[in-house]
Amino acid sequence: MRDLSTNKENTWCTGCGNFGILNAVKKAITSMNNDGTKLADIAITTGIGCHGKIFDYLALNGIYGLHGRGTATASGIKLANPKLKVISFGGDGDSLGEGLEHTLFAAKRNMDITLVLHNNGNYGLTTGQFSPLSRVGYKGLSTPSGSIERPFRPVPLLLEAGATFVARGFSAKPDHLADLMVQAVNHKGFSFIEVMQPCVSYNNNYADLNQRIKMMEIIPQTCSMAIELASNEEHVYLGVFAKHDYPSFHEGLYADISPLSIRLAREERIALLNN
Amino acid sequence: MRDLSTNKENTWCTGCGNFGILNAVKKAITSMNNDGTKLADIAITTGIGCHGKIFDYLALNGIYGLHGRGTATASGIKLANPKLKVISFGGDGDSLGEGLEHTLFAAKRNMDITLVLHNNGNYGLTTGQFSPLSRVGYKGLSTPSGSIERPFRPVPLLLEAGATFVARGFSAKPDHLADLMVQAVNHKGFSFIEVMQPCVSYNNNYADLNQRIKMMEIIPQTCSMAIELASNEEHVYLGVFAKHDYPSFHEGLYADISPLSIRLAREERIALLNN
Amino acid sequence: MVYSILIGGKAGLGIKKAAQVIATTLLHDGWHVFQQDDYQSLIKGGHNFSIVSFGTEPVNTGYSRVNLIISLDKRSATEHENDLLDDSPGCYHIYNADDAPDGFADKDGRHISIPLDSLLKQLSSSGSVVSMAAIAIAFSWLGWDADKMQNTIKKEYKRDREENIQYAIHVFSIAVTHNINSGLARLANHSKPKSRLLSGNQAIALGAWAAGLDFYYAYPMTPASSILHYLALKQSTHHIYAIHAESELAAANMAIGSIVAGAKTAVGSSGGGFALMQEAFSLAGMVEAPLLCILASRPGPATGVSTYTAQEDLAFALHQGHGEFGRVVAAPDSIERAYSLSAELLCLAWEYQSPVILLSDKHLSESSIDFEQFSSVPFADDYTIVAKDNNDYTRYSDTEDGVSPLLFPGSDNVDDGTVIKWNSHEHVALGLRTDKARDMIIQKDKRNRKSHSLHLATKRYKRVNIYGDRGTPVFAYGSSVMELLEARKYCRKDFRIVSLVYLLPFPQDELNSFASSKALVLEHNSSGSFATYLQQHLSLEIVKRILRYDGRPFDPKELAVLLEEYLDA
Amino acid sequence: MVYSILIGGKAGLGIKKAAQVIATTLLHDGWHVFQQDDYQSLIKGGHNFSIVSFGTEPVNTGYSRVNLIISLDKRSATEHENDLLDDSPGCYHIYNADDAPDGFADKDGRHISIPLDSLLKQLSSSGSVVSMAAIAIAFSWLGWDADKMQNTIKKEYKRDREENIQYAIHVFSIAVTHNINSGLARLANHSKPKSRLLSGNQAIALGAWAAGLDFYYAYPMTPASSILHYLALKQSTHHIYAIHAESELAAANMAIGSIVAGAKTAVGSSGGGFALMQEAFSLAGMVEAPLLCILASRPGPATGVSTYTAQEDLAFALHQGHGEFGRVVAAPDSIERAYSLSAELLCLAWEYQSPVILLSDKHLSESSIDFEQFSSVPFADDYTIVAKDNNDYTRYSDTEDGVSPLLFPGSDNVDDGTVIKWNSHEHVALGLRTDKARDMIIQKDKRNRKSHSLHLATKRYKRVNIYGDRGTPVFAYGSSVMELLEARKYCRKDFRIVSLVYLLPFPQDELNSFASSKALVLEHNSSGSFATYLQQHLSLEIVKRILRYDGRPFDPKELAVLLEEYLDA
Ligand SMILES: Cc1ncc(C[n+]2csc(CCOP(=O)(O)OP(=O)(O)O)c2C)c(N)n1
Ligand SMILES: Cc1ncc(C[n+]2csc(CCOP(=O)(O)OP(=O)(O)O)c2C)c(N)n1
Ligand code: SF4
Ligand code: SF4
Ligand SMILES: [Mg+2]
Ligand SMILES: [Mg+2]
Repeated sequence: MRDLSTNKENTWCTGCGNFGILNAVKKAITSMNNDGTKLADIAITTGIGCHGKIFDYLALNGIYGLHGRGTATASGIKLANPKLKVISFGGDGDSLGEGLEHTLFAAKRNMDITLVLHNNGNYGLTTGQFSPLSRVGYKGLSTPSGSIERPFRPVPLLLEAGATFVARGFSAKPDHLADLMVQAVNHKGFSFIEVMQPCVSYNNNYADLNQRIKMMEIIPQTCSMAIELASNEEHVYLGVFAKHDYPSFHEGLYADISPLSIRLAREERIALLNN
Repeated sequence: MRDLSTNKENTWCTGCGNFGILNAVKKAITSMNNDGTKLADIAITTGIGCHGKIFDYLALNGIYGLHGRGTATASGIKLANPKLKVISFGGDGDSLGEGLEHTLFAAKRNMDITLVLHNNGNYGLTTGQFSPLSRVGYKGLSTPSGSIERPFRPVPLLLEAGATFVARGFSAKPDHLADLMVQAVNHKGFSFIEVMQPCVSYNNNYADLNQRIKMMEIIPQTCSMAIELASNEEHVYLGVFAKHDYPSFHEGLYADISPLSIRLAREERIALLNN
Repeated sequence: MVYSILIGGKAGLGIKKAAQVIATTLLHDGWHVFQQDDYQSLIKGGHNFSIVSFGTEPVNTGYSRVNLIISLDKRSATEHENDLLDDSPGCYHIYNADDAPDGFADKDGRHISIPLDSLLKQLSSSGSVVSMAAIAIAFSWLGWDADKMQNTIKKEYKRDREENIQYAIHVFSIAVTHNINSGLARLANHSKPKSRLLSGNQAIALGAWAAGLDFYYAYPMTPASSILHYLALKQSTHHIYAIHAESELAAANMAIGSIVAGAKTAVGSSGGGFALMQEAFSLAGMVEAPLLCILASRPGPATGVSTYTAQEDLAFALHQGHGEFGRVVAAPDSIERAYSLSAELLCLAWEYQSPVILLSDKHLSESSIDFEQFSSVPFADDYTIVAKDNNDYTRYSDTEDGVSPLLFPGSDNVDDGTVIKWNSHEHVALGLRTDKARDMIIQKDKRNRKSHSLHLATKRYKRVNIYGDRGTPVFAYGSSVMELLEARKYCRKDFRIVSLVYLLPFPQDELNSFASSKALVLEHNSSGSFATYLQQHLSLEIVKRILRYDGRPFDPKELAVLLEEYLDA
Repeated sequence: MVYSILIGGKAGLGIKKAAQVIATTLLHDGWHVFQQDDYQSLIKGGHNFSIVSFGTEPVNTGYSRVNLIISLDKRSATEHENDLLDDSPGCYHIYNADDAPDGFADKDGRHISIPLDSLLKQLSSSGSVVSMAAIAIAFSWLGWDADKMQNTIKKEYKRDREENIQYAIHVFSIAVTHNINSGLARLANHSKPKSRLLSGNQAIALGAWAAGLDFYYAYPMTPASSILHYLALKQSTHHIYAIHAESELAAANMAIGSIVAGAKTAVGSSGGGFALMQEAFSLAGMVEAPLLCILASRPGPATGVSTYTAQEDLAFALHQGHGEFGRVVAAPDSIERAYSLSAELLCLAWEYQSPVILLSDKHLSESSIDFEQFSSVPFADDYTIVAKDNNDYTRYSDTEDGVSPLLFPGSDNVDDGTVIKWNSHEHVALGLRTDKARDMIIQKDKRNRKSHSLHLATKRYKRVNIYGDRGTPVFAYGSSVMELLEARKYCRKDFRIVSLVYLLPFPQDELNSFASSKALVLEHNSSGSFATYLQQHLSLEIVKRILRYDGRPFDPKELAVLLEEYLDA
């Protein structure tokens, strides 16, 4: 397989959790490629934020779109060409703030794409403001006396919205994360991975996370068990919280047809119109 | 108390559930007024849709804003003058489609406003397209072969987002609904009422609802019980699903100060600047 | 001669449909027709009315003073009491005796009442078929027979067929006794059974589709919604996918995603929804996405007046989206032109990888005409066959005309060596982000050259229509041109209609000859933004800006009177 | 004479802060200063640099060719190697011996290396205080003593105080041995301890606040974010509430909600975020909400180049929002003017219940100058005292100047009999929705009259600044004016700077005298949108459009050379 790197200078802070995510992606893609997925059949989308820079560091097709709209562009790509494996990288500000609506609707539709959420608990790129996942009391430039909003709980929220594959990984466990990514991408339907990602500059929770993580060996049997584990205050559970089968949106729309492959030709169109 | 009606011609379809909601609002306001709430201290906001027309039929202060932004304008009103009781009327397309983000963030912040969701399972005003709450298979003009999306579950979704008062009423039970409204408005924090509202033109589920409704006498003890009741397939439970205490956003922001009442005068401002 | 029928009554009674049935029957008989619908933002009740105007020549807009009024309720009888033409014979106002205004009576033998509701009750019907009365009355007035009426109803109405027919026959027979036959002869040898009624939005939808459209993303908003509805219906036959997204922001960003994957894609909305697409519109400019945007206007600002017409969004369309990037803005001046223009714009978008805007308005989008034949229109290249070895491919290669070759992930000519990267940041040729001064200049220059190429390319199409060959030029665009065309039939003074179909780039070549002329301008807004735009490019002496901003189209004869006044001035 | 110090190195080292400390010390000594910061969209690493230019006269923009360069790393040494002025004595490039480019050596006695990292390691520090070296070197170059340096560091840095000082003293002593004293004398009797460093965004924030601002809603976006950050810090002292909303759409709609409740409210963003506010901006037009919008531009389209400067959004600002409604667009041409303009705009917005746009750009918003005294600025009426009996109150009463009285729910002068209704639909005076033709005309006319009143009212402020009294007019707005003012110091040919502070309404009266003149135009974009706008209103003969679109401000001397060339042409 060819190199997945680009010649773009990496501008993440030394020690940033994004490096681990990048590694995991490369591992996951390599493994999928070994299993027969062509690189040409992968497309990525990103939001804007530190997380979004992963676009520039991956020699993969795709679009570095607008802040918050990554799952929308990903959905559009998938619908036009269902053969593509579409992976969207989002930030917590990006996918659960500005773009919350698209994230939840992609889940609701069971759109067959994967959202990798870089949960660093703040807006890294714009200098550390609080995010929808920041804890109460988080001090950032827009909340100098501490945030007064409770964070969303991404795993339960996405489950409630309709995601059919929900998992959590940790940027410091790239092998585990890579494995989750492969599972997520191969899952038919909307897959969501919350990645716990320390931000060394504004929210360095590496040590804390490292000590609180706990691996789940099996998928919790019920949704309420999944929610309980996901929102456990003591431990940060990693692994797959839920996975179930449900038809994905594009199948509902056009079954196993690939829309661009059955396009009518110019003359056919005019003929049909005048019919 | 003065009349709450306006001289605006009512243009809801005969038999529309919105009439019941309007009645309930008038009852609720009357009761609150009897209990000492001044009409001058109430403000309403609405989205755009059949539900939004309630704005024109109520002689109450407020703003008939943009489609989907009702909770955002309501939040802005509340923050500027916390003395006001702010009630927002939203449609299912409005508050859970176009404006989903604002709805969930108002809940997350525990903004001290009330959202009355007119759940008629479709976009009434724009001629019956499917909505985020339409069932799979719903046929509307944009989904002529039936919707392929699963509906959101508003009660669990709002609970997950952080609403501290969550209830469900029925437009055909205006007394019960009025009572829920009074409770909701008096609740300190974000209160949400899903109102089951038949749309006689596009989604006439009156008979079905009427037969499936079941009153809850008490608030379910746990959140998971609440969710189970709210999403019960057989019965449509009415009543309060959850109510808990949590500081509301404006209290977190400025405690019990009223921001406009402590405005600095012109000279004070210049003096402070040159200090 | 043009004749008009107006049907008025409550929303929810099927008035528009009845008018469509009448219009369709007329056009099959060889008449040219124009149907326009005046409705409010409500589902049942209120007051709606539809007008069908028809003649032996093409009819370009509807008439509000008419030959036949059918009032299904009291409100209609009152509102339209004065809308009967008084200079023509055979004009009647048939109103509902059971729901008539107090003291409303047949003053002059032209106001005739029929007890439409009680007739209906006699048949113990549900009441939803009262619009059949309109069909019956119109057929009787047109001198058509009951058989034709029965066949028509059978063909056009699937539900309550028997009830409908029974009621219609009943009303028809009463109408006949009133002897309201207009005396209009059936057109000899002009039967056009292949003709069909086509609305502006259908024309827009089909034009884009004929040029290769694959996907349409939208969130419903009047008066653009019917594009979504129409295309959604065509999925299985036309292989077009119309997606109702969670919001306009979603629609526009999903659309750009589909374009990245190689699909011909359009979005559509009215002003408010289009305002929500502006960040994505700017994205299309930066990533060079050929996004066809349909902007169907209604009176603004904000929610405005949802079901009426206006031309308030010209400046908005010309300057939308933050930052600098090229675009084309064009407005069809007829329903036929909407079809071809929509195709042209999709092609321009793809050839020059740029966003384009088709600007319409409620009057054009939602009115209908007779339409016979879909002409062959330009077809957008699918760009799937490019150089074989794509391993050095760069999305934004710096070319002379500014157009960089397109490749799509997952398509047959793309292999694992190719990397296709689109980027909303300023970027280098490969599509990676940059903030370097030199790179910024290269790509901005490239895009500017492309925009120039795009603008030049518009010259291959008919950008300006000039109707007439003498007299003062009257400038207009969009549905205002339709009004002028129809008004010209009644104007004793010569004038030329100068219709700008392409608005951006400004069609300077075609218009230079008008420099320094005295001119009139007609538009549906209160600021005269089109006149201002014209004056920025042409040194016109605008004698009068005819501005209408009450949401209603002009009656052509009324407009003719106005024009004569100003042409004399 | 103007002198400049450049500090370059990796992001995250505190370079901007070090420059601020130097600038602040300079201004307390009586110097006029200008600080500008060039940084990338990253948090640590990359290459940032800050420039402090100072002189005895006001300095209007920074210089990129400088007297002292302090390079903290290799990249800075390379990038700025040629940025040293060669025509002035006492110019030095001090670079880090431990992180220097290969073969980089002191060619001419002006490039001097100090082992900044190893000195730091000797003190076994964390390394985050390397920017202290910049302060030490600058102080030494400025001829200031170690005591002053110690006191300054003590005052300005809260953390790692001891380490900082120890390191600074170390570096200072080495710098002194290199004898790099610039020979700049301390300004006699010009000490201005009350002077402070003020950025454009701070000026904007404080101007609006001085005029009565209560709430600010935003979603962070460079280069507007620092308004949010700054105001958030001021909550307890200034009683201003700065809310970071979930999106720009939320911010704008929340803002309008707060206005409905009577709060003076502003929003701010850059182009992409402002694009997302467009539906709400149009809402402000319809409901007549006095919304102050701050639009701080960066290169576009789309995400563009997030941390650099541009003036690409003029047409966007002028024509934003669907539908027709009045507005004011104005751009400060200096940081001082940003303060007063922001106040003026808030007042105009409230007096005429209209949205207004303050257009800025990264260079103006994020650069800083010395600022001594906050002048008294206009103050926005709080409209709480209106007629006693408000029971006949109608929100949109039809008045001669188009301005309808305001009342706010919950305020003291409002009782239960009052009904205050704002409406995004077209409405009647009471604020109830309408779709009637007559009502539409009434309210549109009212709003148009109001817009006219608003436009007239702008005349009470200084809409145009003309600097100089002879020579070719050079037109500009925003930070381009700052560049011209500084360039004028070096230009041997006379020219006048014509600075449009108010852009909409076009300040025709003030500019008529320039009709038919030859002129130059300077702006930071590639399309010349400002020049185009000027030509739409004035028959100028534009000899040259000086367009820069690489995101960087001009060096004033470089610009002077360009100007001379074009002034000669
Ligand atoms: C419409 C819009 N608003 C604001 C911004 C500015 N912006 C860029 S990234 C960002 C937030 C980043 O936070 P997050 O999504 O959590 O990403 P992170 O940097 O933490 O990875 C913001 C507000 C933007 N690019 N576009
Ligand atoms: C930005 C925007 N997009 C679209 C519309 C058109 N629109 C008006 S109401 C509506 C949907 C109404 O559905 P819902 O919110 O469920 O209200 P209902 O009519 O069912 O009460 C839409 C799409 C609009 N007014 N604004
Ligand atoms: S700011 Fe945080 S998230 Fe961004 S690159 Fe640095 S460490 Fe990573
Ligand atoms: S369309 Fe439905 S929701 Fe709207 S007024 Fe009619 S019945 Fe009510
Ligand atoms: Mg983040
Ligand atoms: Mg609804």
